[in-house]
Amino acid sequence: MAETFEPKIVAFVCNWCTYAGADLAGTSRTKYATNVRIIRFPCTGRIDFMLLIKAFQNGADGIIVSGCHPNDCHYTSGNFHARRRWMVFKSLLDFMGFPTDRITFSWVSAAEGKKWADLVNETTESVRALGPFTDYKNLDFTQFNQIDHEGIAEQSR
Amino acid sequence: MDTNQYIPYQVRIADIIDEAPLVRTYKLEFTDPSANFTFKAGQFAEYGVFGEGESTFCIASSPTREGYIECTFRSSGRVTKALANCEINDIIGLRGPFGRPFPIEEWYGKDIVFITGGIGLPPLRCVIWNVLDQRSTFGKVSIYYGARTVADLVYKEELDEWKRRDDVNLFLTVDPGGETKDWKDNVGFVPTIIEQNLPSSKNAIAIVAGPPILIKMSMPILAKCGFANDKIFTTLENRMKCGVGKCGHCTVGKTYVCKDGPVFTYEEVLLMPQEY
Amino acid sequence: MELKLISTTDIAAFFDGLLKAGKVVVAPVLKQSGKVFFKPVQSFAEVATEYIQTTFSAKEVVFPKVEELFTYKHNEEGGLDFNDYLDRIPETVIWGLRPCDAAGFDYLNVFFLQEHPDAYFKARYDKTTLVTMSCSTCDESCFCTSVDSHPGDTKGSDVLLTAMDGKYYVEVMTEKGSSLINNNLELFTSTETLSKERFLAKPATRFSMEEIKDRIQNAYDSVEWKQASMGCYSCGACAFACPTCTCFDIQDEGTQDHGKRVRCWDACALSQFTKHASGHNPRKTQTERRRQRLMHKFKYSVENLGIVSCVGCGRCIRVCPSHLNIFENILSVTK
Amino acid sequence: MKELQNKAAELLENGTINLLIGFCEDGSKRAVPCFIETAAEANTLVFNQDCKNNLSVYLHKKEVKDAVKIGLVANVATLRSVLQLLSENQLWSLTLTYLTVNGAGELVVLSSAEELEGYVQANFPTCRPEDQEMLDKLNAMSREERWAFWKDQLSECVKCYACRAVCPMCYCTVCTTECNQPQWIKTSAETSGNFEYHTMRAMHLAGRCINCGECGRICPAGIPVHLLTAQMNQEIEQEFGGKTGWSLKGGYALNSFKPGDKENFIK
Repeated sequence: MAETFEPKIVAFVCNWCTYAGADLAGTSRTKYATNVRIIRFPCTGRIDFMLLIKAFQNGADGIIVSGCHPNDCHYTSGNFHARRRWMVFKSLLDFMGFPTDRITFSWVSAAEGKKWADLVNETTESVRALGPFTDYKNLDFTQFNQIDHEGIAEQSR
Repeated sequence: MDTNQYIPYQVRIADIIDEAPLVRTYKLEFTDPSANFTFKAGQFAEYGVFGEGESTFCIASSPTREGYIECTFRSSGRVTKALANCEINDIIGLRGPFGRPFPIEEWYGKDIVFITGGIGLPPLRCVIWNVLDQRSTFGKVSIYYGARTVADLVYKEELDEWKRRDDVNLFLTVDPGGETKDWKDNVGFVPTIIEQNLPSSKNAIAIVAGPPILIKMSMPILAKCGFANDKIFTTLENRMKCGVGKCGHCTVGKTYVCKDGPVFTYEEVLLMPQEY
Repeated sequence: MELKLISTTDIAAFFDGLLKAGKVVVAPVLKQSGKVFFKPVQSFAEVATEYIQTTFSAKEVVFPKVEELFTYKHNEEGGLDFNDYLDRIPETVIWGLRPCDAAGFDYLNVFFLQEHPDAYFKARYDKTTLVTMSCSTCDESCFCTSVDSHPGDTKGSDVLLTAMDGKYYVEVMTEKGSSLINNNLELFTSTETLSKERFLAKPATRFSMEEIKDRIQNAYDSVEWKQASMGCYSCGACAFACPTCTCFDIQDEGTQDHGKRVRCWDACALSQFTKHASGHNPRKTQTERRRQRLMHKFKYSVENLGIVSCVGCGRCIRVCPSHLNIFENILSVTK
Repeated sequence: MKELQNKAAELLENGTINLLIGFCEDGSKRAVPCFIETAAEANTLVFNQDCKNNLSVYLHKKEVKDAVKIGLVANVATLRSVLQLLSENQLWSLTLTYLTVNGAGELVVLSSAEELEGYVQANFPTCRPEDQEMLDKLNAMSREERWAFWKDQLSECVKCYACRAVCPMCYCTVCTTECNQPQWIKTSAETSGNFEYHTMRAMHLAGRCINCGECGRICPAGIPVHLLTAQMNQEIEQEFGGKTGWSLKGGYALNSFKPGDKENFIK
């Protein structure tokens, strides 16, 4: 496997600010890393923490969560609620030993195309440095299924 | 013979018919022509959408029509919704046939009365066609079938065909309020329609399938007609996972619906705890 | 049946012999939480010695909590390739299970192999040898003597070891057991029949199957079920700890393109167990669900297979969050 | 004990309550939850150190709710969970009477939500020392050590959902674990699925858990799952203030916000 590792980054972004910010980055022809897959939400307040776990489970190496700056929420308070929730969620993951440095939280407004591009580039680089995320995949080794799991996993790719 | 009953056959969706809102019929063909799949009327199978799981329904086509099987389902849960999203030529998994079929051979020469409602017709359709394809071996055939609304009737073309045939008595009905302007058949609940057109119980067999309320309301009427409990057949539906009497989901008391049923006489049903 | 003796000092050598022969040895291991679990072990030193009963039963070896039935993958012809691993199951020895657990295997064997034999169970069971250890201690949850068993019962075991001052009395019950002994024959000496009685625990007899057998027939309609199930929180702990509970769920994990189909334990006490997609639930109250579980153990399995599927290990009593007591329940509903 | 039995009998006799949820001893002398409907049965009641179950969870059970006027024999943790449930607008359809024994061994009868609030605030429990010790130990570990710790622990989970079943705060009629469109939580008890489940559980209880510790105590596999929610509680208390199960108007920390909340983790 001589290929270099290209991290898969999933970005959960709010429709009103960050998505528009990413749009701006696009229309301004700002170049940024292509590793990111953007998923648009109505509001950061709508992003369920289970989505993040599911993203990691399905092979994401890093995650960006981004929305409007405080006081700029289209729905007034969605990002304030989200902020509390992310703080708690981050410390829970940390307490469980999950590598929280793979999750980046950020506020990016519709005018901050440049910030978005930088955010993606920085995150991609930091996740690249961390390497592929394998902790989660390594969880599933059922003790009595003592069989060639790796082999099966390979075949089913 | 492959003894691993958990490995499914692969079947290709050859045709899709929209029967009613959310109800579809799939015609399925085996991708492996050597698959030696034989079944009897009343048996069921596990239909699987890979990545979503398996769901249980009766085989709706008659064993007398070989080379394909058909299934009719209402999209309601995770698997059936995924199944409803399939397209022609998609491959799905099929395990079966499972369960005890209707004892059709024992009915030769007898009158057959079918009573069913809504999505209860598909499990009986295989019996109906089985009987009609061997028409001369049976006595009179009557079918009582109703649905909530005209749109909810399934197999509309076949209903028309049965109606045209003079060797079948078809009593079609829709629930009050469910009729349309050009609806010419009965309006009223199925039990009411049976009462108005009482079948003869002499040398006859009754087969009831449908929602629990239909079964509950039809039984006293059939009893009034003189049907003995062992001459009334029904097919139970329970949540199932394995289909072979192992997983335990379908148990009613000591009975595993999947291997001891799904076809039971009413006499057997009465012996079970009322947990179905 | 062969009878042998082995000295306590040689038992580790016997154990090492099994490992050296390349077998996976699953034995009770004491974990930090103070609970004992069956785990594959690498040396005799890991094996727990002081335990009355393991938390979960040894059924996990032949009926794992999560079992991959097969993996599937789309191939280029548009169909799917299936891959199971029935031929890759290793030779396994379960070491130090209790006679009640072994009796549970007796039931599992009959249940899984009747009518539609279960290929996965069979593949695992055929490669599994049970080296059972008689009980010298018991607690108030144990009631094996009530269900026609006892702490030195050989039912289901391939080899039964009973500790007797400085030595083990070895009862070799089956071919599988013999082959284990024959591989290490120099460690064993032959013996006459010895009486184990003195070295066995004496669990209290709570009832006798003789008296329950008839009275359970009408137990379904007992008014006591409500009281017997009021405390039930509707979790699945009892079923998951039980050596004879066999209910499972089949689930797909993966995408339409590739993934695996697994079966995993399920429990009749969970409210979703019988729930239809339509929302209809045949057993919607806990009373009905608890009744199903107990009636299955003591009545239905007798009618279907001729075996009482409760082995009296007492695990369900130990793990129950509200301390529901199966033998007290059975006594109250058969009053 | 006699006092408790007499009081319970009196309340059942005069119709203040129709049903009493308390503890009695089973054949093996263990304290088990019991449901008493007549004064005559009240003499089986016990209340001692072994009475650990949080009986407030039964208040969600339909058969219990039907009784409407209910007495609850409770320790402080249980009272605290009732208080939190009331603050989440649960249980108001019931008329509840609480029987408890205070630190001095005296019987205390509380018959209104306000009395309950007062009693709980005056006897507010602190984190159990053994839990605090474990939390400190875990927090002192490196991330990798914690991951290894939880991986080892969660591999034992069989998903019996006993932790959910005994939790008075888990009163949803349909749990996320039961949603299968999409399948949020794997049904099978593989470690990754267990990780999802316990993360989900801890998040849904963050700021609501009243630290009764039941989930960890009864876990058949001996997993200290209560540490997850206990840790969450401490973090939330520290960051946002307020205690769970402290007052009738306590609310829920993740349901509210302050503009000045911490955000140093956000770029």
